[in-house]
Amino acid sequence: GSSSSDDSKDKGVGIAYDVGGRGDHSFNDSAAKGLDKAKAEFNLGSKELTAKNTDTEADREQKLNDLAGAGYNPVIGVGFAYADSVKAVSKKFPKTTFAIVDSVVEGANIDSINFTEEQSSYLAGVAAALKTKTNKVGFIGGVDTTLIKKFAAGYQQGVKDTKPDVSVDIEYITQGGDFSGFAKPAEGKAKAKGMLDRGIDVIYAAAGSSGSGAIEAVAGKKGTWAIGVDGDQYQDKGLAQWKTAILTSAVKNVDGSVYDVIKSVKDGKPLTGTHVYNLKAGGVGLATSGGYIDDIQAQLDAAKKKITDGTLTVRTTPTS
Amino acid sequence: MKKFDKDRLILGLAAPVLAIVAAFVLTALVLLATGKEPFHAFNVMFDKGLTSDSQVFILNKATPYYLAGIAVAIGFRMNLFNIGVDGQYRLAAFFAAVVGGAVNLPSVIQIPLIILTAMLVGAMWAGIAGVLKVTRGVSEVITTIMLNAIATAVIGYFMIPGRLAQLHADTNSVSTKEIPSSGHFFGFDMGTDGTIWGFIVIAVLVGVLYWFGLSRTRFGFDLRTVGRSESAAGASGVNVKRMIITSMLLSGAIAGLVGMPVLLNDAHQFSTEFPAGIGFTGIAVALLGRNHPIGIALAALLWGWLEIASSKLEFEDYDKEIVGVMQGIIVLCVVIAYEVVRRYGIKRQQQKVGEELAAQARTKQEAAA
Amino acid sequence: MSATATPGKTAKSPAAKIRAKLTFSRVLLIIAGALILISAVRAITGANDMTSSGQISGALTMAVPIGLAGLGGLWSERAGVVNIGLEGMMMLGMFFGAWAGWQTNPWLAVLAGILGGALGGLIHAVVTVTFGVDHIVSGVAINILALGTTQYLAKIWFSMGKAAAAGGSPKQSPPMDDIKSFTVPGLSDWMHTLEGHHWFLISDIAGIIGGLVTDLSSLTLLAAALFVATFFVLWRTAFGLRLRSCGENPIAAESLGVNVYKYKYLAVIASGGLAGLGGAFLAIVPSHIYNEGQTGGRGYIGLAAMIFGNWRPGGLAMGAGLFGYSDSLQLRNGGETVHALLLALAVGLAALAAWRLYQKKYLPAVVGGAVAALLVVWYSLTDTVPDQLVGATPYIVTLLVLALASQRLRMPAADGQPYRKGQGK
Amino acid sequence: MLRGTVHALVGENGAGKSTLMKILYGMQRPDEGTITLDGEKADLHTPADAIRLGIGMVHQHFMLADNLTVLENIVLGAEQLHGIGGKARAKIKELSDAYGLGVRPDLLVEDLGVADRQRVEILKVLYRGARTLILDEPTAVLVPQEVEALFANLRELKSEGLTIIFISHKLGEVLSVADAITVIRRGTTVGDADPKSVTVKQLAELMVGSELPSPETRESTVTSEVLLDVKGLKLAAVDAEGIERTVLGDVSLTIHKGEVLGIAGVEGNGQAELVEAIMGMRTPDAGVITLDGADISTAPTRKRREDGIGYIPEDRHRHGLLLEGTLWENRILGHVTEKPNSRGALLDLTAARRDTERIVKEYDVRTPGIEVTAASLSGGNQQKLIVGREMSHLPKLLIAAHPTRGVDVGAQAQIWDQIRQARREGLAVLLISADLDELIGLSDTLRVMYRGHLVADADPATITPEELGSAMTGAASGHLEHTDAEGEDR
Ligand SMILES: Nc1ncnc2c1ncn2[C@@H]1O[C@H](COP(=O)(O)OP(=O)(O)OP(=O)(O)O)[C@@H](O)[C@H]1O
Ligand SMILES: Nc1ncnc2c1ncn2[C@@H]1O[C@H](COP(=O)(O)OP(=O)(O)OP(=O)(O)O)[C@@H](O)[C@H]1O
Ligand SMILES: [Mg+2]
Ligand SMILES: [Mg+2]
Repeated sequence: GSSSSDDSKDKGVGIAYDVGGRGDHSFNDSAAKGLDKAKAEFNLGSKELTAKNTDTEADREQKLNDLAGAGYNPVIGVGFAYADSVKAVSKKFPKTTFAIVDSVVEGANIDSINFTEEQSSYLAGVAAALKTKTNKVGFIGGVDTTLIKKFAAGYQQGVKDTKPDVSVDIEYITQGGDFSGFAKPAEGKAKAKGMLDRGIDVIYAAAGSSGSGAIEAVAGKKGTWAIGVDGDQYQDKGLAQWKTAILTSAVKNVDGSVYDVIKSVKDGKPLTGTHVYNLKAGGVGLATSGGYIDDIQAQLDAAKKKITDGTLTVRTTPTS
Repeated sequence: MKKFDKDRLILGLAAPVLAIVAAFVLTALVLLATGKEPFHAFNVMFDKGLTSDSQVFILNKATPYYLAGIAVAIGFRMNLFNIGVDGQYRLAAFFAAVVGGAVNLPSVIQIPLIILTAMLVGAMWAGIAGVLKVTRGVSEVITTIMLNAIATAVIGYFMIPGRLAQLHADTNSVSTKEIPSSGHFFGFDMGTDGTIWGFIVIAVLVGVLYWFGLSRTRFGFDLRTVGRSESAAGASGVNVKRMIITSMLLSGAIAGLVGMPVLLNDAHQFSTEFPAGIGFTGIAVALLGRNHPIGIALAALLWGWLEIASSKLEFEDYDKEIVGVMQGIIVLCVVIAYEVVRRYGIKRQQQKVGEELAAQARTKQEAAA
Repeated sequence: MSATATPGKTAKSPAAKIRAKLTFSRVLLIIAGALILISAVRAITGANDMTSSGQISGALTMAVPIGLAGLGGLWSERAGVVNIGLEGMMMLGMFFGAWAGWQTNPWLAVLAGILGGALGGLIHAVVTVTFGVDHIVSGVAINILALGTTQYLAKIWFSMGKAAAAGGSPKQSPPMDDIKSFTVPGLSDWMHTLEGHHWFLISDIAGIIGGLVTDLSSLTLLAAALFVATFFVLWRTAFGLRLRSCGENPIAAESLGVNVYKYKYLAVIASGGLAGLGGAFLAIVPSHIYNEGQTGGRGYIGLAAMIFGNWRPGGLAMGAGLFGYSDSLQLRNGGETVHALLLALAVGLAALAAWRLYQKKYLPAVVGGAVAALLVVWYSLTDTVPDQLVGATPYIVTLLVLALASQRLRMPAADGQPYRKGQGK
Repeated sequence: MLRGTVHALVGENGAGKSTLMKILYGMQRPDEGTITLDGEKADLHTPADAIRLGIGMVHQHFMLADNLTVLENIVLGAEQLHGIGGKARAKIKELSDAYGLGVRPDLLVEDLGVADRQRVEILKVLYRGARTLILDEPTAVLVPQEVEALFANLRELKSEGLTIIFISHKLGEVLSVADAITVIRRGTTVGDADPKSVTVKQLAELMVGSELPSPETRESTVTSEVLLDVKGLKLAAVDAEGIERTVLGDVSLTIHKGEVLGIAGVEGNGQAELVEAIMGMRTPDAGVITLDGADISTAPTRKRREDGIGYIPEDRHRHGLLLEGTLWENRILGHVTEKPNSRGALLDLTAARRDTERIVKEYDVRTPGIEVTAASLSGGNQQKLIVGREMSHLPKLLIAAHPTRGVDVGAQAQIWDQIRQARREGLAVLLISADLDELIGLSDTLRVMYRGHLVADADPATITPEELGSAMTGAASGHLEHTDAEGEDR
């Protein structure tokens, strides 16, 4: 049986990724990056587990249970799917620090890590509005989840606030419960091509690996731009062929947040409660690799200032 | 004549045992070929995969697999391939969750209401395939595959805050309204090992009914007749078309139950995280269990064990994907072994019958002489 | 083999032999009719994407893997072996294609993809032909095995070492180079100009031709060639005759000295190779990578397309085209175009209903008419079709088409039946 | 066996004739023994080997692919000779004309009648230049006139120096066409016979080791009570191409209690469909079926069975048995709602098993027990089980389609006895058979079916198979009178 004892020696970091896991070129990868940094710095051990599509609540609890039970601390659940299981398991291991990304979970030993994706997306929208020549921009979401809608909403608002006459098309690759939309590059490409054919010349894709298809399509048409997501996709080796089409990326520093929580446990002052990694705190932002947005940096800074000083609140659901 | 029975039993057991042994050998070879140590891996699977908390996990996993296996097996018994159990149970669980979340009645009404809704929805979705097959001659294999995809779309359409779902701002998840506690199913508390879902009782009941219905009732006889020979069934007086629709409805109704253990014992709501793909597991489980209620149970447990074993393997730094390879090899080996054993059995019986008849004839002749 | 035992048919008089066959000219007529209908609907609704070159080109890209999978199904089923393992064989093709592709070049990816799929075909042949296991059972098992194997190997081969450095992960391979694609220089631009005018019929035809001559991948050309070659090989050569005889009456074939096992093996291996090529196409042309789950049920859709096409290459091409079209449609503009198509569908159904009425088949006529009326009502009350439904368009179309057409279809007589050498009476 | 002769092979059902020929044709491998052809030891592994050695075989059951053309069926496997195109077509025309076979290469085989198919089979063999022809029961489905035409073809072939091995159960035919006869029993040769000196009776005794039973009915038991009345039954079928054709055109018939109504007809003229319509397995377009005064036109098959129709199907493997089911399961088949098989909605397995034991004993089903699968029984024993099952429910009407097909003479006699016995007790029988002797011998009334119509009737007491045969080909209709002028019968 599992022992609920917390006294086994500290073995390092336990991390449970969402479907996709390390190497998804997206936010799981970003979490992995934070883990790697902390491991190198503090010379820690670690154990990484990854969810499957067919996983149930029981599987997720089992994973966290195994990690905590084996003495890993902190135990990090990457992705909102782990919300309930973190809540359940954290009670069994009061001395272990748990972290949950993209969700808010109450608990004395839980660090809830949240990002204001809508804020970075807003900046992406500003950049798009300033760069479009056809006054048509597009957004491709992998799946129409609440989280992805946050990206869409910020982007839409950023565009409209900058240039009200620019139209924003928001489309998703799959709907509802079908999460395959995050892993369909061919479909992402077809969707992007459809947008390009309609005269859209800036496309922001928040679609996991489907986004690479969209970026490729954009790279195939002169004078159009793609905006990446999560990590700095200009630096992504898998996208090196098309990186000159990547205007910027709306970065979400999951790595930083993961690093923070590991460090806090290492320092003996574990983080708990809700932590919002926002624009102000550098939790989200725009990547500047490639230098394609250097010319509009002033406008971007102005927008950023409005958000960080609180004069502008970005919506989290798109208006239709 | 008991002799033939015993032979059958031995032959029946020979196949899966043979297949599982072959699967382990092949898996070991794969592991070796990819530079991993197989014996430690098996050790982990058996040691860590069979601890008491793992046992609870396995039982809970196996419950929906079992129901899915039975749903598929009803079709198989009729020579119908209900590949659509997946769509049927998801759609059923969704609408059952909606209904369960919308009302708050005493448990004795609330729970049956939810279960019946699920069975009804599952049956209707499967029924479409049945009707299309009977009236338009469309292969159920194709229709059920299409219906799986369409079920996803239907759920997607309604799983939008404001339609039949709501948003949890905290956790960023979308789900149906939570089912009130009167709609929660009982469980067996195993202390630190967890809770065994009470729905396992229903699953066992379904298994018993499946066995009894098929082997002891007129209806079951008719159903098996159609599965063995449609033409003979027609000539014997079975309305084959009606039987196809009936069994599709039944299969769908049982499929409707697949999502219930998770819904009533665990999640209490249908969210985007609701497990998908159990219908396909059901196909493997039914094939493995040879459509026999006990066989399916063993297969479901085997599958549950492989799943827990996969996470234990991952913990020991093996690639948990090896379990997928293993599952594939097991199914492939099992279907081959069954067929080989079946043919061998028939041939052997024919030979034996021939020998016995010859012996009888000889003794008769001798007696006459 | 009682099926061959007695001819259960009444001898027909020669006069009864005028067949309502789908001749080439008839097919052309139907295509022309559909084109005019679509053009008209496009002109009325202004849903210009219906026949835009982008839409057509996208449809082609989506259709090719489906068509290749279907072609695989055709080879196999013409030899009497049902192949529901196409999906798994596509996975293998995609995986091995990408594996070879990122390390070498796309043409070796093509080869590796074909070989990978053929390996799946070989397994299916061993299980169904040699061991005599039910074809669907074997196919399902192969799909499970292919999924497990590709996931495991991807984890080992793509997420470590050099592959990881080149952008690989457990779910993805590192990208490979582009394969050559063609654009017919003058024609493409001219068509594009014509298309821009949105003239009735002319712009539609220009859009279609434009879509077919712009940015055409060499693999698409290869796929087209394979369709022609399949027709030629299966219907115009001795080899093809023998292969088809194994699907129609293997015992008769055996009695004439045809090695049925050999042909079944060859057909099923070829089937796997074609499906593998379809999978490799996915990895090479639209995405440059192996991506877990990217086959997305195309193997099954290919099978449906083949049934829709009545087990013939021409029909299959139309079926695959239809699925590719609706796939591309839902990916491009979604709602509005599908919305416009509702009108086209309504008109088509109404015409069909009228034809049924003329034939004095009242029930189908009434049902068809009623559905058409409903569609018109739906069309006029809404502006767009919900995204979720648009996503399901290819599947709904498949169901509708099969429900309408299935009774005119004729599969090979011994398709899916077990065959043992020497079992004939 | 000598070149340029017709050598007949006779023997009981299951004696091993077909098996021997399959070995000769390379389709099965012998355990031991040798085959010598033209002085050389022949090693036959596959039909391809046999074909190469000039052996051709027309199988007992047609070996044709319905959905391929005649040409494709013929050239299949022999494409290296003349290709699959124009040259092959010309060659087929040439052969067809030379032997007067009248084969048209571009028709689909499914559009051909039985006799045409038979000719395609022969042409297939000739096309390969076979010098040794094996014909396994080629006449089973032919009417006498067609048999004559076939024999004319055979004599022609013989005169060209071909060797023909001819298998038939119709001993008269054998004597008329064969130059030499070999009799086999239980897989071994029991003797040779000279067709010039041996009689049918002697030959039969040689075959079975006992006297040949006759299906003759002794006394009439026909009553005046109508049991089955079929009026105006019509059925049209639409084939794959959407062409509508008549399968049953206005069929009416009446069977009284204690009467056996025999229907003669070449297979495929609607007999099977008539039976299926009466059984409720097919829905006719028009017509009324009355059983013992009750209209059962729309009743489902099960109801009709419960009301007292027993059914011995033409194809026992397709319609009569669950091959992989045990004997007792097969005993339940078709009577699952009746005693002793079930009580209410539940099966009564004990009673069903017990009754199966009884049937096995009473009907002399040779089996070691009732737990074995039906597939492991020989054809005759399977048929006895079916007969026993149907008779156990005391039917009012028995529909017997080819009840003795593929059954050896011993079992044949037994089945005939049972039918006669039940008929005496008031059973009405609808008998369909291709065996004209059986038909004439058992029936009280005879009708002839041709192209979906009952075109003629005859008195079984006087009619000869030849006369019946002419009506079966459509050459005669109305009431058939026996004329002594026809000359002596074989
Ligand atoms: N033109 C020809 N003339 C004479 N004999 C030929 C000719 N072509 C082939 N053969 C011989 O006929 C035999 C059968 O050839 P066939 O083409 O049927 O073989 P195969 O295709 O390899 O076998 P199968 O297809 O039956 O498995 C072989 O022995 C071959 O050598
Ligand atoms: N390989 C085999 N091993 C054992 N028994 C066999 C084998 N093949 C056939 N038999 C049996 O041998 C017997 C001979 O069958 P065969 O078909 O040759 O008879 P037949 O003389 O042609 O009879 P019929 O007149 O019915 O055509 C049958 O009982 C058959 O089941
Ligand atoms: Mg025989
Ligand atoms: Mg025979």
